[in-house]
Amino acid sequence: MAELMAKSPAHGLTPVAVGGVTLSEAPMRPVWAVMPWRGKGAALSRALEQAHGLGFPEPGAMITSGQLGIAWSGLDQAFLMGVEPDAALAEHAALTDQSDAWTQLVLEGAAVRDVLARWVPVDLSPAACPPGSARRSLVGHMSALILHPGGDRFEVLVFRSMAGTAVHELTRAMRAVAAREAL
Amino acid sequence: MRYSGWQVLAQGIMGNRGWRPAWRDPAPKDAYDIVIIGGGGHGLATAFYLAQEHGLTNIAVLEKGYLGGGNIGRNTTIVRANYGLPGNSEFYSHSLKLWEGMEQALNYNVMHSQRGIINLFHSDGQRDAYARRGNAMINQGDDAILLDREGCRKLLPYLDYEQTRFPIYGGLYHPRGGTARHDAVAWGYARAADQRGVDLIQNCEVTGIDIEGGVVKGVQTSRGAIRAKKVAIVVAGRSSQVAAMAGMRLPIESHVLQAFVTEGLKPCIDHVVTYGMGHFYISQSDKGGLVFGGDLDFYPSYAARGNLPMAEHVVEAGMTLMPMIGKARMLRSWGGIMDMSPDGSPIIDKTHVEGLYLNCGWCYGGFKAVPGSGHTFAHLIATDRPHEAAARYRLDRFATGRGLMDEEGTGSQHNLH
Amino acid sequence: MLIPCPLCGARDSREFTPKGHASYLDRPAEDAPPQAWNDYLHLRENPAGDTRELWFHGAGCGAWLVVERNTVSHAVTGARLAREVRDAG
Amino acid sequence: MRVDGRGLIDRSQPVTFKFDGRSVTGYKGDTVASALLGKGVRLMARSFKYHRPRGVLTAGSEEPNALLEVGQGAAMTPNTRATVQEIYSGLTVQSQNRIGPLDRDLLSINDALWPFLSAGFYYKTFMWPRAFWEKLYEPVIRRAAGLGRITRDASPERHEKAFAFCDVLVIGGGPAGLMAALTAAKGGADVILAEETPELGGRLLSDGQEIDGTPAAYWVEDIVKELQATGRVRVMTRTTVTGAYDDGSYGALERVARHVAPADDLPPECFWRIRARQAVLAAGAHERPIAFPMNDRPGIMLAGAVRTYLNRYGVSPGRNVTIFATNDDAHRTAVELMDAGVKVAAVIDSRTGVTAKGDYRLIEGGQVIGTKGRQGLRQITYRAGSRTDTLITDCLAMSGGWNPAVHLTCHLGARPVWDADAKMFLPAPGAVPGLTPAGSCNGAMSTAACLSEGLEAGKAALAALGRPAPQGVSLPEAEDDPGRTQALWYVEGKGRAWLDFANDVTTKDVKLAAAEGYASVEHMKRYTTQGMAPDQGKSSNINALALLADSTGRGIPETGTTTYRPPFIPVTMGAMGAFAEGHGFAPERRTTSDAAARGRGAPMIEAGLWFRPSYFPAPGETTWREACDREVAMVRNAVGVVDVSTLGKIDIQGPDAGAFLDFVYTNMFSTLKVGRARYGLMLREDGHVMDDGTTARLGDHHYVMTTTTAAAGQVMAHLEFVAQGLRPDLDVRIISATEQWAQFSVAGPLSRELLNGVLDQPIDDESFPFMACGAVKVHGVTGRLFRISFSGEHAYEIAVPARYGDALYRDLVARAEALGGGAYGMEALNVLRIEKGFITHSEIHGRVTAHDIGMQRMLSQKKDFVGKAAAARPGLLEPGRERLVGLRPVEAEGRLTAGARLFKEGDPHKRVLDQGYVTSVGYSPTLGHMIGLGFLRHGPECEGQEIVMVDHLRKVKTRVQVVNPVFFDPDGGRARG
Repeated sequence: MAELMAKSPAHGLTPVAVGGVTLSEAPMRPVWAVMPWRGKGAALSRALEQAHGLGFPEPGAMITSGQLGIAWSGLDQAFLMGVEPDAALAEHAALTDQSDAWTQLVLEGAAVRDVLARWVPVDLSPAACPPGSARRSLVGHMSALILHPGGDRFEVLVFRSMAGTAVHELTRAMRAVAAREAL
Repeated sequence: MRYSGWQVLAQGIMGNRGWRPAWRDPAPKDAYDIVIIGGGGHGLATAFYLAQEHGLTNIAVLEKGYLGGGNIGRNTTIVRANYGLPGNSEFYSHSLKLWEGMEQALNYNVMHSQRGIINLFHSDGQRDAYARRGNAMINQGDDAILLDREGCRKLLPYLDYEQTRFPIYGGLYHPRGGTARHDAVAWGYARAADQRGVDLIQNCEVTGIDIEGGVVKGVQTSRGAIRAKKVAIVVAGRSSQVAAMAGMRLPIESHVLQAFVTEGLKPCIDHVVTYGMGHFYISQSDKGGLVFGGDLDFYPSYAARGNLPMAEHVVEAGMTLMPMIGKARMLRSWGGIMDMSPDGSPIIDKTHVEGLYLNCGWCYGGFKAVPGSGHTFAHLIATDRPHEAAARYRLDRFATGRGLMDEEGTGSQHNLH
Repeated sequence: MLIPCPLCGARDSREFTPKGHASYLDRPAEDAPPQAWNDYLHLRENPAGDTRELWFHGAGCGAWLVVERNTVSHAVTGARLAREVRDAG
Repeated sequence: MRVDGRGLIDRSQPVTFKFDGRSVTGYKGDTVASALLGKGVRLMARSFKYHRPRGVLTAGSEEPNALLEVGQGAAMTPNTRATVQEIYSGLTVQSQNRIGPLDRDLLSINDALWPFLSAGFYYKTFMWPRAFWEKLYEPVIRRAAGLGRITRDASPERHEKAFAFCDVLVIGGGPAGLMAALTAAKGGADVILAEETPELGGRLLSDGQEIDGTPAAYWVEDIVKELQATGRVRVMTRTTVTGAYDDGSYGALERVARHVAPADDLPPECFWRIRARQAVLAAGAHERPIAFPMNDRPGIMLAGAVRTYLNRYGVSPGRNVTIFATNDDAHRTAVELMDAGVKVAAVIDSRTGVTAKGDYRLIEGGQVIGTKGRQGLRQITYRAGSRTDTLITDCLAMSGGWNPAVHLTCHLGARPVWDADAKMFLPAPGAVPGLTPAGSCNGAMSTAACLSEGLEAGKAALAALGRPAPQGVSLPEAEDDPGRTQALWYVEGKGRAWLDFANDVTTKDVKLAAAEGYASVEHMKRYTTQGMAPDQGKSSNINALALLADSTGRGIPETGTTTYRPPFIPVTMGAMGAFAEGHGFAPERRTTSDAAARGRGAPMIEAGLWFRPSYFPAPGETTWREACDREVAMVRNAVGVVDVSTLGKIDIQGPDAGAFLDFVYTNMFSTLKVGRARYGLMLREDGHVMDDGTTARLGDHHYVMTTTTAAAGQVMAHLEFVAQGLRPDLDVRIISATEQWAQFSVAGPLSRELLNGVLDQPIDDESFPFMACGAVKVHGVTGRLFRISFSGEHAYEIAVPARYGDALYRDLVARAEALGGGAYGMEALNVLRIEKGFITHSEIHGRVTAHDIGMQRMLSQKKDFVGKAAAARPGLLEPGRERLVGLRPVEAEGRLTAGARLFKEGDPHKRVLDQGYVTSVGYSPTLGHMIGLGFLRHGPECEGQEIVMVDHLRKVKTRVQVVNPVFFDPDGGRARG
């Protein structure tokens, strides 16, 4: 039987490195939307804790544990990342596979906040966006989930179909920031 | 005093000392046959046509600020008759014809410039929708030409035909469309109405409408009570507040629409151009500024100012369509208060109060309607019968669903604009 | 303009779409008389002053909000989840 | 001329640039204006209307006269202030708005015609004959008007935009701004300090003053170090805050690299969106000219500007300077010039009882009443008491006092307040929430007062942030004499006296406006164009409204100001619209099959933000029609493959999912069996059709809805509104799954044969009947299969996780080709669906009802649903409405066009007789003629009739027959079979 080759959304577009900032695509991993049923938030959090060692995150937050993470991604919604959800969760939450729906772009480097400031209308300074933050916002005109695990690293999730635009726009910002630094 | 080239020459030689006021500054009388609330373009035009067409001159126009201080003085000056739906089609056709004789009728140069409007389209589906509209325009007796890409290139060589995000398939060209000098329209109607005996009363705010037994009796104002046999409300963005004085709730929401102008440039845009993939329209004023605008900010507002996101969006649309404008600088931005109706089309109708007439709902398209609105509203006020060109602008069409005119097809409810 | 999203905090209005007066939450019953539906769909107070309106945080958390705002000053004085406004009756 | 020992320019670095083709050498740190003045060049521009020779009036961004074109070719930028543009090696600038050389502009003929070009003259003439306006008058006026040029090419410049956030935004880096920033930062706030010029210091760099006993420039250096030491201050020089918006939002324009030669990747300008919790406005003040007769000659400039040229650039604008002033401040100019060794002819002060501040000739109670010098000032005439005399002078430094730069405080609609004592408009209290004005923009006219107000504003900002005032910020000592100013707005006399230099508005124009009844300040502005030029009247509005007040017998406060609106300085459109040029205007969405489709030579067309293949050209085909016809036949006879991933797919889950769908669709979904799909119709609440599509039930509590590509976003927002706003009682969760799945339609009689080659478990009619759906394994990958058809053929949609999309698409197409089929595109898809009478947004264009498209039976009577009540309005149910029909040409070769109108045979083609219109057309290779869908009054009742289709635009007139919209396989046997 033929085998279907998998392709990541930003296949062939990354990595890009300009002036101390690098843009790469994280390896594909399971991403599942976990959406608690009415009144089941607490129960879900316990079940998540039990099954995966992670609770349900507060709005704007991300919880990580080793290779696993769960990031708040909207009203009554979080993305469980790095693992297929335990079947027991279905009792407490709607589950939808989003593993292929997003490109996960990783920006790293000292000027990473300057690069993102070209496109993102939320404050990503360390004071406003501490390690462990998850922000739903825009990257230019694209809806995005922006994760900040810590340091000078940000993970930007945008829809798969827009991977090309996202890489292009972030690269342009990286170039402009680097050119300014050289001024 | 009649205006003419000779007059300009003669006055110039005599040191320009002989010019007379363009209008009087009368004190309000105790009573009028007709009181028009609102000294904007529509109100002034209504007064003029009542005098001109119906011989009614015992009229006061009450303006809470200065004449022409509302949307007539803050729009992007586009004049056109390129609507596709019955109701709008005949009305704007009628209005454009009045534009074409306006300067002679008013003896005032409003600089009506029929430089042509091109509505660009960017897909087969848009082309077909514009063709439907253009064919309706021709059936109405107006002019329309369907341009292909090469046709556009000839008229608009500065558009980006190669890199722009949504390629230019062509455009619907309306040669009789164009622009006019907006303030001059207000001033021209004001002067001509004044010359015919209409009292134009500035700094006079209406604070109440007197109604007895379902019949209008007059208005209360910041300058005293004024009796009137008929009262007409033509107050655009303030329609809800004034109508509330007569106990009415209107199908109107007031929104802000921004407009923009650049510093003066030598001629570079010779037509009015509209973009089909995001609201953006632009023309160049005779003075040289690029005058442009876009869509509503979408939140209701009486502040006559907007915010950056829509301003940026409008400029962005300009940048992808005609990147040359990136070299110009935005000089000024401002906002107008739009009386948005549910279906995007206006209302010219009687009300439940005898002798009280309503003209509102012009949304973001009231400028080109000024002569048509004044003319047909005057007809309604004078004869108590709707003018045939405005007969579909009924207040009850939302309740009945008959004759909705949702040109954009986005829905005839407020939250879908 | 900033909209104080109860979930995301104060956010630039560019992340939101305003969607008309909050009375749009008060949908009449199926069998309500036509006048009630006309009121609901078309007639508006359209206040020049304080108002309550719907904003959709479409480029954010996806919540529909009821925002208290002044249409003259643009001052925003509060925002709640539309769902909670409904639940509170 | 250059003055030794003065200025902040770097004299060790000469810089050569070109002005009107001539090489000019200045120094690093010079502006074009200072460099030209340094070489004795006074003539830099021509005025807007009269084309009078002009030099600089100011030394800042408010310059009304010296506007230049910078650069050449496609990158040329017009209307650039010579007073702002810094010089660099290789810079090319040229004067503008002239015909011929600058010193012999042919359009200066206008200056001789001035008596006929008075305010608003054009409203009174050019009306006859009517047709001449567009043909003659307007073109002539347009060519004469305007300022600089832009070429019609795109600029190669790539600007940028960015967002910034801070606790305190300090606008202006003069004494008040520096103190405010220092105080706020030392109090623990994160500060952005935005300064328009390249250096912090403001007027401290222009005026020879001392602070704490040291020259002010040294004090500035110390403060800047102190600011940096806090680690909390982001200094943004060359940055002008251009607008105040709601809730602490500000726009700002940074000239990132306008002072250096262009380089790749380096944005020339950046438009900032700054969000500040608090702000301090320390924007300073603009000096006011005096409108005396013939006050516009090159060499006549503001007294404060003369000091700036002297102390900042080491340039004296004249060798023999006269000062004409109404106030003490301008006397400093004389003192400074003399200190620098420049000759001062006299100080003419309009006041009496004034003492000279130095050893210069003081003429008290004097007014300048005339000037001479066509291309540059040579002589002035003044009157003092009863005496009239002349002075030879090449520079007249004038000062009518200072106007606080209140502009930003007015951007939210507040009006400034007139201070009758100080004779200035001041910011209204609380004008912009969170913004505190400080310094001379707030009327503080001494350095000490500016420093003090800055400190206090910094504290106020901290207090508003809930922070205590910091220790260790002390108020420095400085000059504390605000001086006295006499109100002198204009001087009567022979000849024109300019108010608005940029728009050539004179005192006569304002008087004329008042005489003609244009007496409101807004009428005056609009009638005369006062204040509407690129400088927006920064130096002229107050004089003009004072004159209007006098002319109408009102006071200044009753007259009021016009409205100050953003932007404070003109903003480069390329910066405000940065990133949008070319493809940047909107994201591009690409399907997983995009590369494969392009690889097959398919032209891609936009479908919303997506790209989809139009058709797949085969060898030998020369037109799209050939490809389209072949692809249609392929689907009808074998099997075709098309990517349908762009359609919206929405996961709807929950115990109440069925009830939810019943509410958003007109028809029932709670009764749908698991493993089945159903067509659904969705209305807006106004009773018109919003969208349609199939929804499949994957489990008891799990549906997946399909929307059209065009309406996917709208439907998603709508469902969220219903779930959160209208029916929060329902337990349902919604999420878009559009991007998760690559979904392909496999259509045609051989579709099942093809699929059984890729499915791990083969299917048949029994396991997978028409409208069935379910999970499948595709080459071992878990996917979904739906037996639905948009072509009328036996068809499926097969979905796999998007990572496999590219591979599966290539595999499906290859297998289709092996079966005599292949890939098909949008053109064929469109023909196939028209043959079946299936609608798209060409038909459901927003104004149609279910009744109009023949789906009134889908409006369930058993339940409430969105749009039900409004759809029952009588106007939406009238039989005479335009309703969906099929159209076929009476003659087989007859042409149909979408957008054409329909008429009864014999009727004139008038709007009142219009019967409807055509929405979709295509050539049906299956039927051998064109087919179309359209809307016709009374619709289906007219089936069988012959009518006329008229397309004026494409010059097509065709007799057509009204038919059922389903042209092909009307009983649907092929799809079910």
